[in-house]
Amino acid sequence: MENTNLNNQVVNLTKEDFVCDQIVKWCPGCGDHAILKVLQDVFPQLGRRKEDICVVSGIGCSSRFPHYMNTYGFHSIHGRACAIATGVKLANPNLSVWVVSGDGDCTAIGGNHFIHAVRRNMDMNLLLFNNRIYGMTKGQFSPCTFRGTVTKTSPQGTYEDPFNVGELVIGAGGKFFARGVDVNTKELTDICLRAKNHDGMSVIEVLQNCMIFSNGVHENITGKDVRDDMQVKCEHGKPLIFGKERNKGLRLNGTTLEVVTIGENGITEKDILVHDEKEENTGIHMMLAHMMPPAFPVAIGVIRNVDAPTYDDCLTDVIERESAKSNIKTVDDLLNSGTTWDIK
Amino acid sequence: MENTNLNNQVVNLTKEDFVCDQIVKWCPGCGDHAILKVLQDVFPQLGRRKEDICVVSGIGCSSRFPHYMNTYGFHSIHGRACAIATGVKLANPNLSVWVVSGDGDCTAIGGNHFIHAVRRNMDMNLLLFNNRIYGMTKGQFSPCTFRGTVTKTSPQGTYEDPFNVGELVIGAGGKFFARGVDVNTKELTDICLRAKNHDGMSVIEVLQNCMIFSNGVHENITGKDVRDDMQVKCEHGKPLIFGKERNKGLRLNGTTLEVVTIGENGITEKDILVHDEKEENTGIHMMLAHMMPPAFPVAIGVIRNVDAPTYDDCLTDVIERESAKSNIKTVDDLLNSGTTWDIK
Amino acid sequence: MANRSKVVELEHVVIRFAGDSGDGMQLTGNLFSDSTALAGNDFATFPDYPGEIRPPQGTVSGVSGFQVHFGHKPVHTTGDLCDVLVAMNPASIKANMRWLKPGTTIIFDVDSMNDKALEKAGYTADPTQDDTLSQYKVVKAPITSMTLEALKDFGWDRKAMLKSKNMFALGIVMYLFNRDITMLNGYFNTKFKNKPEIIKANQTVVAAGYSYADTMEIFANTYRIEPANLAKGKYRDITGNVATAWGLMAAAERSGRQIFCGSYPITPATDILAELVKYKNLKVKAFQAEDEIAGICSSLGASFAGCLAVTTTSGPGLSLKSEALGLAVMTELPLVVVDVQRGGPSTGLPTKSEQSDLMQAIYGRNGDAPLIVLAARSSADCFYSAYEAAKLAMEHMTPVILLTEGALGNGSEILRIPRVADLPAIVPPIAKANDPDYQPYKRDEETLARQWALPGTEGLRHRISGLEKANGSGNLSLDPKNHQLMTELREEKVQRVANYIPEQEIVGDPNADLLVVSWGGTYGVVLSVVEKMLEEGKSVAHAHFRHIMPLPKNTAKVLSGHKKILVCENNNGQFVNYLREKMPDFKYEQYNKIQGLPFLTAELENKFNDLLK
Amino acid sequence: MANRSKVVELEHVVIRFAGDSGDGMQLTGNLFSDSTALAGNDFATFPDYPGEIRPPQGTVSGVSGFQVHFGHKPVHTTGDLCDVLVAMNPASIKANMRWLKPGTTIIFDVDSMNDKALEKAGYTADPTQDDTLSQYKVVKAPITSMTLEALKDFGWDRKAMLKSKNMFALGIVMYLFNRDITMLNGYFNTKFKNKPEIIKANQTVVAAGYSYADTMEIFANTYRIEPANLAKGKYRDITGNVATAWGLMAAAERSGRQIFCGSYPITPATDILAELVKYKNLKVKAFQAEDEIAGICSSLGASFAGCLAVTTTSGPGLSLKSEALGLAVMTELPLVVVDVQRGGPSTGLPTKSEQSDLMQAIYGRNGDAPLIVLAARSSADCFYSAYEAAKLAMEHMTPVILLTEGALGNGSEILRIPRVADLPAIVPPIAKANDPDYQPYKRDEETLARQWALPGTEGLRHRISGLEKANGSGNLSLDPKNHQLMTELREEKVQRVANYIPEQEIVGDPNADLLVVSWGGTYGVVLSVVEKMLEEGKSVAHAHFRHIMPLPKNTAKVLSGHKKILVCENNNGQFVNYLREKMPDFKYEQYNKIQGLPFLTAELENKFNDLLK
Ligand SMILES: Cc1ncc(C[n+]2csc(CCOP(=O)(O)OP(=O)(O)O)c2C)c(N)n1
Ligand SMILES: Cc1ncc(C[n+]2csc(CCOP(=O)(O)OP(=O)(O)O)c2C)c(N)n1
Ligand code: SF4
Ligand code: SF4
Ligand SMILES: [Mg+2]
Ligand SMILES: [Mg+2]
Repeated sequence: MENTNLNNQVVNLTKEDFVCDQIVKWCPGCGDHAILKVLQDVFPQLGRRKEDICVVSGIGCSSRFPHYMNTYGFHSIHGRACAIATGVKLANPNLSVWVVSGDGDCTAIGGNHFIHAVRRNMDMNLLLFNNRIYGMTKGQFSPCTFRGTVTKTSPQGTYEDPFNVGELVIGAGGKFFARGVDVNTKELTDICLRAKNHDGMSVIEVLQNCMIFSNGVHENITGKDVRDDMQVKCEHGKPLIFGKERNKGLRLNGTTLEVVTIGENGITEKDILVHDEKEENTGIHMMLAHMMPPAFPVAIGVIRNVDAPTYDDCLTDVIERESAKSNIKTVDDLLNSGTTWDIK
Repeated sequence: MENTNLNNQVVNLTKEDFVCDQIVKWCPGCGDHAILKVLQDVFPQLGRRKEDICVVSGIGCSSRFPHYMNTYGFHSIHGRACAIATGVKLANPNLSVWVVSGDGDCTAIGGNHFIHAVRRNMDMNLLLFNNRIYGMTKGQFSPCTFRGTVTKTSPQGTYEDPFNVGELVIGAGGKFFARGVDVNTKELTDICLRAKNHDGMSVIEVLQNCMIFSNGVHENITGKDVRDDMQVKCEHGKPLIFGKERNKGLRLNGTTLEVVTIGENGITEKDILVHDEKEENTGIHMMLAHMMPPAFPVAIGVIRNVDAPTYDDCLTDVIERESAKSNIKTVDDLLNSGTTWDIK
Repeated sequence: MANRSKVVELEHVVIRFAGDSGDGMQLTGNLFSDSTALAGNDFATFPDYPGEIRPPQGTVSGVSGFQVHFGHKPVHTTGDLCDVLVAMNPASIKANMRWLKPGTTIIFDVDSMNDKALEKAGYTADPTQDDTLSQYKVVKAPITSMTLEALKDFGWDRKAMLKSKNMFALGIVMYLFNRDITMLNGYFNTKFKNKPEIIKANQTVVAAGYSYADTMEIFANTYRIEPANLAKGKYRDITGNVATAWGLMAAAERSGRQIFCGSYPITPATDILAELVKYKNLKVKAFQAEDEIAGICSSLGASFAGCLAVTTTSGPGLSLKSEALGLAVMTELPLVVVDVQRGGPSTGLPTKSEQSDLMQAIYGRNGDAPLIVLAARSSADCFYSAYEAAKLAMEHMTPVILLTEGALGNGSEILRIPRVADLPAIVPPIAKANDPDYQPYKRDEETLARQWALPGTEGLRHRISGLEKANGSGNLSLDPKNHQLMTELREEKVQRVANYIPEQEIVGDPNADLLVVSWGGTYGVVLSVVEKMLEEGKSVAHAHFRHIMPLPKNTAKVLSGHKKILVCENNNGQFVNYLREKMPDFKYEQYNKIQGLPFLTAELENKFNDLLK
Repeated sequence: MANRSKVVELEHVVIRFAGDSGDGMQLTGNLFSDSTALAGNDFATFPDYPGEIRPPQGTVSGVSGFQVHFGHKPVHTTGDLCDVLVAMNPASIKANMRWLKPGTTIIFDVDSMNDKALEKAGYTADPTQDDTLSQYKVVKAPITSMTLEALKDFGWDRKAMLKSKNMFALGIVMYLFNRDITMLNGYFNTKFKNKPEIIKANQTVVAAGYSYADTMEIFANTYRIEPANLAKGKYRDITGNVATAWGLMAAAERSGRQIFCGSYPITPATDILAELVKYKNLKVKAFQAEDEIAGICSSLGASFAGCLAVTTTSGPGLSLKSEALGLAVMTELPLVVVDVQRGGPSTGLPTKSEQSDLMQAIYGRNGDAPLIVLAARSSADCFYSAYEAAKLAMEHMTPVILLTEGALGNGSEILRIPRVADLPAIVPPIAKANDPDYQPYKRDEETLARQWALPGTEGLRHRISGLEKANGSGNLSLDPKNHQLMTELREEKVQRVANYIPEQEIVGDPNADLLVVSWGGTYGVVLSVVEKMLEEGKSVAHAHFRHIMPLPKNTAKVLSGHKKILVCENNNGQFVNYLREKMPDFKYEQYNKIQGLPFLTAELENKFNDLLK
């Protein structure tokens, strides 16, 4: 949908077109800067006028995002980005709607709107900046903080397991889920473009580093020495192979996944699970989304990408169908319909 | 936890102990009546005094439940049962806390508290009466209503897919999920007792019939002629066999489940997937929860039952640990700690 | 069919049809009001459902009622005490004792009387035998048996035949009010199209009831209510909730904006959503959200994107919308919030009507967050109030809360059908593409409204937020002076709406000794009483407020010159407190009824007369 | 070390430490207040953080400040205009111009001055060279270079050494106020335990600063502030948010109830939660919920289960809690809601202080839903206000909203440490096991409170809900009269709290021409001005309200007998409107500052004098 332009004008934009005049106020070194650059790279590739893009966010460091994008933007209230964006999109389905949210904004206070937007398959693209902390309020744990983490509100360490965003999305009926890393800008750009091409709700979890309050929280995944062994890139139709030597892979053993080494115990590339992002059944995508170090690498890239009708298209269709078949064309018609009588 | 009694008294109660003096106001024929009977059967088997049980609900037909149980009860506001119950349980971990909620109460307005109670693994038992409709407000579609259903607020049929409660729970990190049918009271009783024995959050989805606004919505599962073919009973350690002739079964074929017939194409009982409710990995439980007619039977019974620390136990533990090791025993100690000075 | 009893002329009549939930009283009431329309009377109706979905049969809590108030004179209320009660079983009598007055005619199905029925109704003895009903005229009609008799040739089973009992009762009532029963045929023909047998049966039973009343001479006399002196035009019957939905749709059409309504079901507001979802044919976008917060937030998003945005709810839902309402105030976007008030606080009395969300509407947000508050005064007026709410929201770029009430929403009245083109024009301040002077918070000099720059429009890209921003540019601003300025501007913008609304009207002598003040759904009953007392030459006047925030410009003048001001409300004194605050130069007395029930004319009259002493 | 300049006695002093976010100004300020404590002065402090987490270095938005107001006389405020400003870079001067007054001493690190720094600060020219600062005494000290010099033998790298710049500045200030620098040793020893080198370095640099000031004779004179005449006892410095947490904990201990706090982080209230979570050792149950609604709902559940239940938030969070607050009113359960107010509406100015949630606290719920509203007046007073809020909630079985403000929460004051046993007893009406007369809604005759029957207790099983219920039995009830009764009882219960709170105090002549009214955090500044004017013999008095709903019984008396009543607030006039409503017999004037900043003494004084003319 989003690659057609309303007036069929040629749209030739560059990164600079999307840079805003506002001073970017994130901490130096914050992962958000990298993601901002990515979106400023992605937006010219949407094939849409700047006016046809709307960025919606809640509250949080991440949610400052709209102020820095030279499009229409709505920086709203904490947790409500998905609900507001739903209204924007339904009001004007021609807009390309991008939601930016933090792990707190999206999975704490905003959890309900998030799972419902996912369930309804609203045609929007959501970037969830997961720094596993409340950054803006200065470092309290979030629903994505790992068990045992000491934060301002968990001096003895947290005693609750975090959400796995991917599992939550798939559990809510999500059709598109991808995971990227703030500093892997090339990869993240690709993911965003894949999201744009997906009709329906696309959720991209970005592992984002908060320099100040959760610095290094993704280090066991993104660190230079570990990243090859701790990330497996999901590419549709390709075997899930990873590792510095590209000799490790994922195999489905009965009902569970396991990490195997190619060349050991008679394992060959053929034994490795081939990624199928189009698989309707949720089981295998859940398993992929679930993986965490140290036992497993983290799945990066598009994990799930399944087609389904979007809510906004359905609404448009019903409206067209109903308007075509009804005799009531105006409110005057309506007022005069049914039982009426005249007084003379 | 819940089978010990605080004062080690012998607790010998019967169904009648839990019947309240209030007139039951559900419609004649409503599935809620059957579930009420089930719980009045289950509660005497908890091994707890009536005083140690608390039933918490939100708003809806189903949420009238606490008024009909002769225990402590809190009939609260729409969608907040899980949040209120969390406070009740944390305040007094000795209580056996039962939450009763409707599909609207729990997955529409209450969705956020629901997924968070599940994630935290609060030691509570939740019964979600799923009639796939807002009963109390006279028949609007809920997040569990099937696509295309005509209701008061969907005269042209709904155009959104419902949540699958099991998938939502598992996606949120749920450790115990079971599914039962209102009228299968024996089975439901067993499920409730299993839930009671599970430490942590147990979610029981009860397929409940609303006589008035969604009558027959579960008919393709519970109908006399179809139920054997459309329900597969999940029993830990047993093969997932079903069907009137008990000759159908579920087989895992690569990454997906399939229905096979024992005796056809060389299939024997050995090929049938054996149910493992203790499997930590979420994939297979998702697939089981996901199944829907006509292609699949619906999984009934305890689908997932995995051990994990409960939030309330963890809190109790930290409190004990911290109080044991600290010198500050009173607020006076605290007031006088740190930097203080005397004025003479 | 002509009617042979003595005919008495009446000015107006209140009739209540009451029976068990399954007895079809809503249908009967609707049919009767249809014939009332054809008779040219003014009328208003009110359904009185039980709280439960299917309450126990035969009990008091299972009684379903439908009241029709009709008259030759303008009808301002759905009526209080009944002139006629149709009671299909003993429980229906018990449940409605509160609505009887000496002399009320009770048409009672004697066949329904038996020990079990009495017990279920909570009677220890037959009330028609002891002196329970001695003050009333009880007409005992064998409705059940006569219905069976009338249908005996249809070959139906008993259960099917009993479904027509209500038609027999209707026939009796048609006779009582000298109505031609053929008036009902139109309705039968539409409702039971393609079911000729049913039409036939209904007609048969109505006729049987009519003849029974006639032949048995059960009434000493019958009544005629002359046609009302209504303005010429085409009329319809409309409930407040439907009128609200249609008023909003009319405003959307007139302003050229699509309508978007994000709502979550809640009694008694659900019907507005249920009405709006029907009109996909008119491009109405109605979105049933996951909760009230998503309801208002999706609407605010839609407002940003250029829709006439609406969210509908009742008290508890309004509470949940508080935070997002603040965002609407801050982003200065148009938004109509309809609150169909019910009994509070908390879940309260969800099926009862009340006026107790006023203070929450005015003040229920963090910070200084002013917005427009309006209140509809009757079911039909919901149409115009909703229209005005939408007009003010869009033209002044601000959220508006429209207060209606359960009784208005569920009740119905006749509406003289307007032409949308005749309604006041609505001209939202939509920013022009590529306007070089566009600034998100630049304001209109007169209204102080900012412009509405719709996403998609070239050259108007901008970002809004709930943070404080600089007047004009709209950039985020921590500047202390700017915050004071913006706080004052937000207040002033709402206050200036007083320049765009009508002056406050007063009925009666502007210097009457007693000024009675009301707002919202108490309009009709207060006005009736005041009118009556004016006819009696009492020094009383009535000021009914539709515009609450801001108050009309001449409010102080209207309040001046009276010995006493009495504020009547169905709450614990909210408007009176608000007046004390905004119009501190006057002394107010208050009269508050908080019973989930409307004022009775008699109680008001007593109160007013007391104060005049 | 003794100090050789001429010593001048002062009554009180306001000093502000300002530097870049990384410059350690908060630490410096804290150290200075510690020494102020040892010097026996009364004092109050206020941190002034930048809005961003890590704002751009060297810019105005990156300036972090810490203000200390100390004196020989009682200190009521954190001070307005500064006597001394320590400025570690040009941006610190620019950012704080608003707080200077003619004659302010600016101690400035001249080494920080260079073109880049000027540009970042937004200066086009060196402000110490042109007449920008001509009204002030600028002391140019080479702080950076002298620090490096002092630490040269430590073998540290430059960056490490520069971290001690603030200690050099502190040394200068210690000299200026004739403080013995050994006073700081205690703090160094605790803070840097096991790091002797750091202690040594800090001591060295402080001493260097001190000697520099002494040797270079940079001040014409130095100051001494005599110890304050404080009541005997043990004291500590406490922020309002910590005091709130501790006050609640004290109430829990005194009442024998465990404390449960379900909250969601929000600026500026988060620190109360962050404080409570520390005290697992004291069995505090603090639960970080998924949102504000879960925060209050979990607390209400905990209240039902027998805890002293608390939820803490700021404006937007209070909005979200509206619906559940109604449930608390309806279930008549004790609950303390702390609202640390910030600039509104909506997200507003989250890091600024305001008093604009008052009306929402009083009225922000559907239905007639009265509850108790209290407001703390200073940081230390948060302890007592929180204690009283908890006492009233439990003893009267009702929710209580305690309003504090960002400035109180983050600011600190000295607290004379009370003994918990000396605080008023708290005796909640807990129902007795197996009480045959127990009824869920049976009420105490005096307070009208119902009893608290704790789950687990034998013989008291009962069910509560948000629906209306029969007085006494608590069974669900649709009875009209009962609803009126319960509505009135809920109101009356809150009104009767007036019998359990102190009478309203008045400072100054009870018949003064001008009565100044305030509430909340404006207490100190208003009182200071009134006290000053009283000394000047002006006819002025001050009534500061802690109890807002209900008002103290003698409120009308306090308001009587004045020519004018002026209500001063940091909002657009909320308390004044509330007074107009509740105390309609008086005329009120109002003075409102809505700038995210406290009143200045001078502006109040002008206003008061104007009104006295
Ligand atoms: C209703 C409401 N509750 C709480 C807050 C305070 N608050 C602002 S941002 C935030 C959390 C931000 O965390 P996240 O969404 O993860 O974003 P990040 O700052 O980490 O990017 C909170 C709790 C608020 N602004 N509004
Ligand atoms: C805040 C709020 N919003 C809406 C409602 C109206 N409401 C009451 S029950 C209900 C839905 C009930 O559906 P469900 O939870 O599925 O229960 P059921 O009646 O089907 O058992 C709704 C929307 C309410 N009471 N409060
Ligand atoms: S606090 Fe963390 S998330 Fe926020 S801007 Fe700074 S580094 Fe980024
Ligand atoms: S409406 Fe439906 S769910 Fe509610 S009581 Fe009746 S049958 Fe049961
Ligand atoms: Mg975060
Ligand atoms: Mg339901």
